[in-house]
Amino acid sequence: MKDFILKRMAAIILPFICVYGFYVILHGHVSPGGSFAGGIIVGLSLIAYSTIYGIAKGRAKLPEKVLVWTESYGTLWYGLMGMVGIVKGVPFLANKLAGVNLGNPGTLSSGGLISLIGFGVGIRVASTMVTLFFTMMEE
Amino acid sequence: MKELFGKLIMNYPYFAAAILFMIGALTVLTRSDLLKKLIGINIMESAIFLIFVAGGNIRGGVAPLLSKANSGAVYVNPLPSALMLTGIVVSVSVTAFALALIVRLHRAYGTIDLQRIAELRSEVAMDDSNHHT
Amino acid sequence: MRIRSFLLLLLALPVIYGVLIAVAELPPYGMPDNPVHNQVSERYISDALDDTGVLNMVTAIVLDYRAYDTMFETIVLFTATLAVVITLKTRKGEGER
Amino acid sequence: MLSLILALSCGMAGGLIVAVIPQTRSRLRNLVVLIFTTAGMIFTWRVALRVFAGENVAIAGRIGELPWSINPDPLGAVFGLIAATLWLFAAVYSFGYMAEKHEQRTYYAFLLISFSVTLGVAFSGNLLVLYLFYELLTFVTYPLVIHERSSEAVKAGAKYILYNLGGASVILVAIIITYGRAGSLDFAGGPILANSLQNGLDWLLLLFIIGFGVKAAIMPLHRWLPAAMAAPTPVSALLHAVAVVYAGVYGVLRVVYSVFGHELVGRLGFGTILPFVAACTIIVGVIIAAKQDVLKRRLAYQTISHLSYILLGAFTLQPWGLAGAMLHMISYSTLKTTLFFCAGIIAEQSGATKISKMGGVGWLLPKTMAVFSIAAIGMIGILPLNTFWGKYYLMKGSVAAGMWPLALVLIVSGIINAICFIPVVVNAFRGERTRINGERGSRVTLMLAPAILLVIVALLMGLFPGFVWPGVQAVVNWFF
Amino acid sequence: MLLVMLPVIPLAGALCVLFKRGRGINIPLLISSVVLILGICGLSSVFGGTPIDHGIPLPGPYAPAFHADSLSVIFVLLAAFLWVIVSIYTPEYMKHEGGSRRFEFYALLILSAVLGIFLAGNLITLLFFFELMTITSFFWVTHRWNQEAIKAGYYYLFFNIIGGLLLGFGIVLLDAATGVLPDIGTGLVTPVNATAFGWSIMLFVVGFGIKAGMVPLHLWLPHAHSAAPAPGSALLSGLLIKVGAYGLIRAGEFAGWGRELGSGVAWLGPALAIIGVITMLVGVAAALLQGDAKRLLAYHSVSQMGYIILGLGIGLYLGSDGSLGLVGAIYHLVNHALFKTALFLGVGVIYIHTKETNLYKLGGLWRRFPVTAFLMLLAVLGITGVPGLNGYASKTLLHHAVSLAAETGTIWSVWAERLFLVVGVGTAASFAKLYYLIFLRKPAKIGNAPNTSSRLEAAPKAAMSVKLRAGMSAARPLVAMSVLAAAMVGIGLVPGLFPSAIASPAVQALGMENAAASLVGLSFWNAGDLTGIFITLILGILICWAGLRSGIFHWHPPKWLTLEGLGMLVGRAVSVLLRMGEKFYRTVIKAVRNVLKNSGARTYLACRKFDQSRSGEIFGLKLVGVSIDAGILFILLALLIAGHVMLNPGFR
Amino acid sequence: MTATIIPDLPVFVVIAPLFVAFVLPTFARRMRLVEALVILVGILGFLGALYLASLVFAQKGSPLIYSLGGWQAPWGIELKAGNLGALFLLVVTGVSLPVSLFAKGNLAQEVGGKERSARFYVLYLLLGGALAGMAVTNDLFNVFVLVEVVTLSCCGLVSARNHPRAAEAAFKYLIMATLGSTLVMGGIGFIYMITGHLNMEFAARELASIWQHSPHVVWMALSFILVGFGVKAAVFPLHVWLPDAHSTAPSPASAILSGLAVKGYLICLLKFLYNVFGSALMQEFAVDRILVLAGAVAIIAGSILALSQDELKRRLAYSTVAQVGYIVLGLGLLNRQGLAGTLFYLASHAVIKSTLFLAAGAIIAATGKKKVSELSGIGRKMPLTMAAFTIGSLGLIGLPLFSGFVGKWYLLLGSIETGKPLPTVVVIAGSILCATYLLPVIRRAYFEPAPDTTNADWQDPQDPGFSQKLALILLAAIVVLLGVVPGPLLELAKRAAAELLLLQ
Repeated sequence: MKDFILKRMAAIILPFICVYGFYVILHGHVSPGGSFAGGIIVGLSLIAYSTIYGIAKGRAKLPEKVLVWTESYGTLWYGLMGMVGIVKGVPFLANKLAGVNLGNPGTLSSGGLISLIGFGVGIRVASTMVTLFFTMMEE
Repeated sequence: MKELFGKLIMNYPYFAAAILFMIGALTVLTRSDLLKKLIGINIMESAIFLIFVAGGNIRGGVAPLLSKANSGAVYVNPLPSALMLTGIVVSVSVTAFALALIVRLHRAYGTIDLQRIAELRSEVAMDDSNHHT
Repeated sequence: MRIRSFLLLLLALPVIYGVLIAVAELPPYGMPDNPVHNQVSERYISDALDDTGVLNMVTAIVLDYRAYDTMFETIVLFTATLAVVITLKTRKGEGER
Repeated sequence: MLSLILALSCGMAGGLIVAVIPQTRSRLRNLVVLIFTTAGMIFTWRVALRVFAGENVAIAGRIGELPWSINPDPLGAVFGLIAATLWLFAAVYSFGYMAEKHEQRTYYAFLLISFSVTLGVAFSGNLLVLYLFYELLTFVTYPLVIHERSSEAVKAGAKYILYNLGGASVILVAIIITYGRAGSLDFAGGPILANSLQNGLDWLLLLFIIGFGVKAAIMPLHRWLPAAMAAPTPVSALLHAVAVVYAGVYGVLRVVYSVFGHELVGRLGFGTILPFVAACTIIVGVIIAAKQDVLKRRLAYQTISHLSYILLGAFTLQPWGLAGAMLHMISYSTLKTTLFFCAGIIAEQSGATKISKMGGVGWLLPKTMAVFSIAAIGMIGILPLNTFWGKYYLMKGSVAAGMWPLALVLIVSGIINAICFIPVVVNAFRGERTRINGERGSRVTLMLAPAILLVIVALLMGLFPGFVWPGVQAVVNWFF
Repeated sequence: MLLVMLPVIPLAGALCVLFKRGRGINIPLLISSVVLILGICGLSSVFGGTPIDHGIPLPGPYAPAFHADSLSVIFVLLAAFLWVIVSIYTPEYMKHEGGSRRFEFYALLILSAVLGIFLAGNLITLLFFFELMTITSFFWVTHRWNQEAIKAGYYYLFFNIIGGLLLGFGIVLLDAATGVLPDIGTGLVTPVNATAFGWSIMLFVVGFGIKAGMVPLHLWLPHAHSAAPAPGSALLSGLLIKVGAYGLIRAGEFAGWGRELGSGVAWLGPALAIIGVITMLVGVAAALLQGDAKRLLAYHSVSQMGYIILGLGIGLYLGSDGSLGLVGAIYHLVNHALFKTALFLGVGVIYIHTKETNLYKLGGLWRRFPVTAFLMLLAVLGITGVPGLNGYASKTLLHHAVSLAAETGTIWSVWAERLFLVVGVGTAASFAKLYYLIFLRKPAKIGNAPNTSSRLEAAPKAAMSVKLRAGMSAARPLVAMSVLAAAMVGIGLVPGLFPSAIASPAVQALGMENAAASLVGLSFWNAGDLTGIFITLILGILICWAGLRSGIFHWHPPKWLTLEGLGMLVGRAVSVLLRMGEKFYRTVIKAVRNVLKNSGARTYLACRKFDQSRSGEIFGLKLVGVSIDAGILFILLALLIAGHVMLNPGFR
Repeated sequence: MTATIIPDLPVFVVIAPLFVAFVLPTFARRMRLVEALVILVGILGFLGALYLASLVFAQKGSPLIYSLGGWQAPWGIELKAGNLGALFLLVVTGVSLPVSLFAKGNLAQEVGGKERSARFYVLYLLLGGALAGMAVTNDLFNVFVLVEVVTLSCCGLVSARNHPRAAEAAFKYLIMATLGSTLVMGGIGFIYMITGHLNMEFAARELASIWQHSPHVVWMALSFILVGFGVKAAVFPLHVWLPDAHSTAPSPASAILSGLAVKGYLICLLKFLYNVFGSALMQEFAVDRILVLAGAVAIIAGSILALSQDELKRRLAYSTVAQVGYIVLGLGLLNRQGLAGTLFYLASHAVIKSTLFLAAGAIIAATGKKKVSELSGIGRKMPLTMAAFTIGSLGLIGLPLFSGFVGKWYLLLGSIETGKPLPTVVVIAGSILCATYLLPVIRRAYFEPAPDTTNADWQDPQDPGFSQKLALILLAAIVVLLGVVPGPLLELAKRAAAELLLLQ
């Protein structure tokens, strides 16, 4: 991948794609889309980066350890959010019942734990995508 | 019979899903390329997604997203969509894993054609016993 | 060959017939009085905002009402990742066993 | 209670001890075997005597909701006594026979373990325990059957396992049906099914008989027995002429008298057919036996025939018939074991296993052949030997049951038995006298002594049947 | 106590023989003498009418019991007497035959068994000794241990084992018929179940009949008696077959001597009588055709047992009037024992020196064996029933009984009387033949004899050259025979003594109250009987002459005509049947096995094929591995759906 | 702390292994810690399951209901720890603990490398958690998701062995299982479309009244689910993936796959059939007869196939096919005894098959011999391993005093109660066939002389290490224990059966 134009274009576009992905993740609860879609967009932006600039560079940006950690603790994050309910003495994965402030509907901070969970899931999906890509490409 | 066709036409998404399902099934059955098999399975899953999602639909309903534009409108059932979101992710996971296995098989046999693999394997089977230590 | 495909067709016919009957028997497409539009979906539509504080009902369901499913969904992803890794990541020198 | 537990555990404990004695320490092993067999026998006698005295010796419990109980009644005590006593003889015989043979450790370990299991069958107090030990018996005797490790033995073992497992499975079904019908499986307290509805009981009886009939070698189900003769001779003598097959017979007796009760069986359609099935086995078995050339096979088929004597007695549903069955059970076991012992000596000392090759063996092994011929006469069932008494009461029972043709069957069978064995004896003394004496050495002595002793016991029992009469009477009184 | 001791003493003797070293005292002679003396001293009191009983109280189902009444004492004394005689004779004979210790051992065992039988107090004890006798006497029969002897031994053993088994069954039936097994000597039995009782008596008749050589159960007898060594034959013929007769008398006792027979057993008298006549006839006819001295004698044993059975039958048939028959039977039994023993011993003497018993190879021996010839003559005359010898007396009694029966007018009894005479003629003829061929005719022309072989040809020559040995030992056989002859003559001269003094008390004890009375008016020396006997003798000699001339004595009846042949035919038929059965069985087993194997193999193959099929075709495309598996899945799904649609078209 | 945990126990049992699984990859190289955590969570899970079972046992009748997120039944997902759930939880935790103990021994050697074995453990824990989830879930779609987790982790476990064969087997497994789960999803879709509910109880309530209006849809749903779970649980003609997968997987994986994964699917099938459709509907649609037939065919064919295999693990794998037949047959008996027997049999088979696979794994690891015909004399060399194998075999054959017997007893009671001869005959024939394919192994191991030890090909094998021995001993002990004291577990099974059949 030594195409100069491609690299330059990517350098311009990819950050925006990435940011868009984060936007979709973060606004999953107020607009169409959601953490999965957003996470995949983020992941794709990273995959595109690696494709264009070479795997090694991509790897350098995202070392395996980071990926493993994101994945593991991203998944654990979900569980931990679920535990909030238990800590509060209500069932697992409780949101409203757990007494979390649901906030003002339509705003970014609304939905209590939902947005937090969604963020974690999004990150996780993104890292999964990248991991899958790297794993398959490295063979 | 006429009644049947009438109902079928009325339920055209389901009908389409059934056809999609069969296409997927035939693909799985008749293609010896592993990737194509995988695609066949995805088609089949899509058929099921279609049934689900179509089942939740209401003619003239709007997407289940609360907004001022939609006030007073009939929302379609959000549950199937939510379920299918999960289903799609599952499908993606399976596909990913299957792809990985295909890669692995390609590495081992140099082909992803099932028929070739079978032929290769029958050759391998001859000296299989001393393969393991 | 011909005969076999003919036989297959013969086998396929009742199946197709059966599938068609079943499909025809499904609740009519897009009708608001279908069984799926019962108190369950009604509550999702009407109370989601109160219950979860989000506008996107699908997200409400995915991440709150049925968050447990979604947790397992992420686990599926997690599993798939691990499976892929375990399938493909082999150190050199560790011979195939 | 303590005796009971000790009797049951002696074999098991001995077997385990033998299993850890090194392969080369054969003297020590023999000593252990002797001690535990003797101890087992003594405890069995103690149990049996207390049972005959009318005491209740029982242990019971539950597995889940299924009850189990070990509760010897006179029938079980008689069977236990037969087994325990003969075990000692067979063990001593084995010391001679197995000397210089391979895999002695396995052999003795399983011999002792199967001792326990056989006693378990005998002392079982309900169908479940009976089934348990019955099934176990198949497994623990399997190593003995394949002891030779030849392909023939392995095949025989497979046959053995298949037939016996099949039988046991059928029994299991029958037991379950019984349980479903009666809700109880205990032998104590009268026949289990006495108050059950009569419909379908015919088939239940048939199931039971088929199941136990496999071990008792009723005719179409007998084919494992001749095959199992691939085992070493003491095993054939003890297990396939006595312990294992008696387990089957014992099971049938249990079914007829403890599960159904003689009155109920008498009312069933199959109940009246069964004696004739047994009669067919008696005749056909002995006819086939007469055609065999290999001595052990001849003995095996003859075993098949004689087991049906016992069954016949049981199926007459008469006190006398039962008494005959018990007497035959006791007396036949002594003589058949002797015959097998002799066959073993002949095979070991002269190498002849086929009857046609036994010309002149009598000159080589005069004492053996003398013992053999006395036992052979016993097989016919005439007087100086104890088998007469069994036959006599069997005839009495069948006449009392109004089935005199069965008595004729016994007579015909006696004649064919004579045809089976007398030529063997006569042939053995054909040909030139040899100067060699094949009965020298401690090994032969160890083999010959049990045979001679058993024959003496048989003769004494023939002269004074009062020996065993209390036991027989106790059994009869228990069921009638 | 004596009753127990009598059988036990010979057993002890047998043990002595077993451990005897070298040639010492003649233990059998000693033992049998002791038995005889003890018997005479201790048991003669029973003739007074009070039987002796001795039971051994054992727990359990079986307590041995002993019983001696006058009948059994007759037999016991007879047995002991004969044993003494034969024991005198044996050592000399056995010197030539070999195996003397063996013979003596079994002789004592048999003596014990025989005494036991006669003294048995219940049927089980009787059976016990009966079987013991069967087994032990087998060793007599097979003493020579050659092909022929073993064959004879088989015949003997199998027939007698069957007899024993049938007796056992008879006992069982008797038990069933009466409820409590009656002891011996208790007399008439009143059965609860008449049918069973009848069958049990029938079985007794068959069982003892086999022992007694009753036609058609006699087949073993000629073989066995001719194969045994001479002293053995003598006792087998002289005494052991009498055990059968004894048993029949005891069976008759249960049925009821001197009474109208009960419903179950009314057939017994006529049946026995008819069988007796047939036995007489068959025996004598067969004897006439024999070329071997011992076989001839053996067949005569059959024939003479026929007399005895006839007497018993008539005794039973006539009820209270039948005492003549019974007395005659017992009388004849004793007499037959005497002369048949003498005859066998005589033939034995000849055999010792010539090694030959074929009549046609002997001849003119009276010169070499004058004493033997004389003693044999006495015995021959005795058996043919010449007045002045014992045979005449008993036959006369029997003849009277038969005539008495004939007066009832039933066809069988009339024919019995006629045939009685015919048999007498036949007896005379056959013994004329025997005596003529052995002693009187010119020394044998070799080559005249039928069935000659080179070995046998040489034998007589060598035998002739044997010199009569001098010394005491050689004289012992003659002493033995002389004693017998003396007894015969004695009885012949005082024919009335035995019936009135000994037989009639015995018979009375059995239930024939008027036995003594019926003998009162009887005269043995009446003209009718005497002329009859002479006519018989003359006819017999004529027939003998005619037979020897015409060679009819060499006639061998076709196989199917003889009983033995018939038996063989039946045996062959049975064996063919068995073989067919076996074939059928094998076929069935094979078929079952094949079906199982095939179906098992099919299933197995189908399963394996299903499992291993990794390629197939659909729509022209080759399917491999996963495709096939998926195909199965879809086909199954399709089948489920299609099946449902088919089965429930209008479900709702 | 306990006060808060107890009401949440049903969910804790599920998520505890999952949580551990999430964090394991981050310290994949520290094997000791990984193993310790796995075993710890195994013990905790087992204790939790025990406690839960005791709670359920004490409560008699009313199950523990747990509404996730506080959303009541028709809206949210509901966990229901009833008798059935408690039973299966016990089985899952009880079997997976010894298996993980066993895995500790030579897993790295078997899968090749520490990291790989850490990942193996992750998959293992995920599988365990998902199976536990299956035990308690009461929601249709949740079942689907769990099934997917199980499927993926199973395939992952199979492909953990680094061998093209394993990849191939995993691929086949994956394709077949995905087809199956697609069908299952379709079936769930049909049910959802005609009932509008995803909660099992609500769906069942709706279905009871609505099925007559759309019987064909119900039938479609039924057949989709039957075939879908059929292929996952390897019911006979659909078993084709199983022998490859189970015989090529690393031994602990084989054990857990044969012992538990298949059972999880069967439990799901059971829940669908009894909790959603209900026994009345099953009878109406002749599902019971189909099940009995399928079970019968599976028993016979599976046994025959097992008989024909020479490779030990393949033989055991086919034996699983046959044993699944028993359970499927039992599901079709539709009576209390039969169902209780089936459930108990399921439990006992889980234990027994794990024992057998582990023993086989130990033998293969020690000797490198995979074939039955090569195992002569191994009983003398590895006494404990073979003893465990023997106990397992006898249990599988159904000898009294071993757990298999109790299951078979009730299964037979049930089949006799149906009054039809087929199930009885087949169950009996199956156990005889079982003897014919397992006993030769034992005979060879004990009663045939070992080949010459000087032969370089045959390194003197020994019993495995302590933890593996402990695992084998534990499992064998459970086999015997369940045979001798089946009491509580049997009682649970009986109550579960009554509950499923709506009896009191």
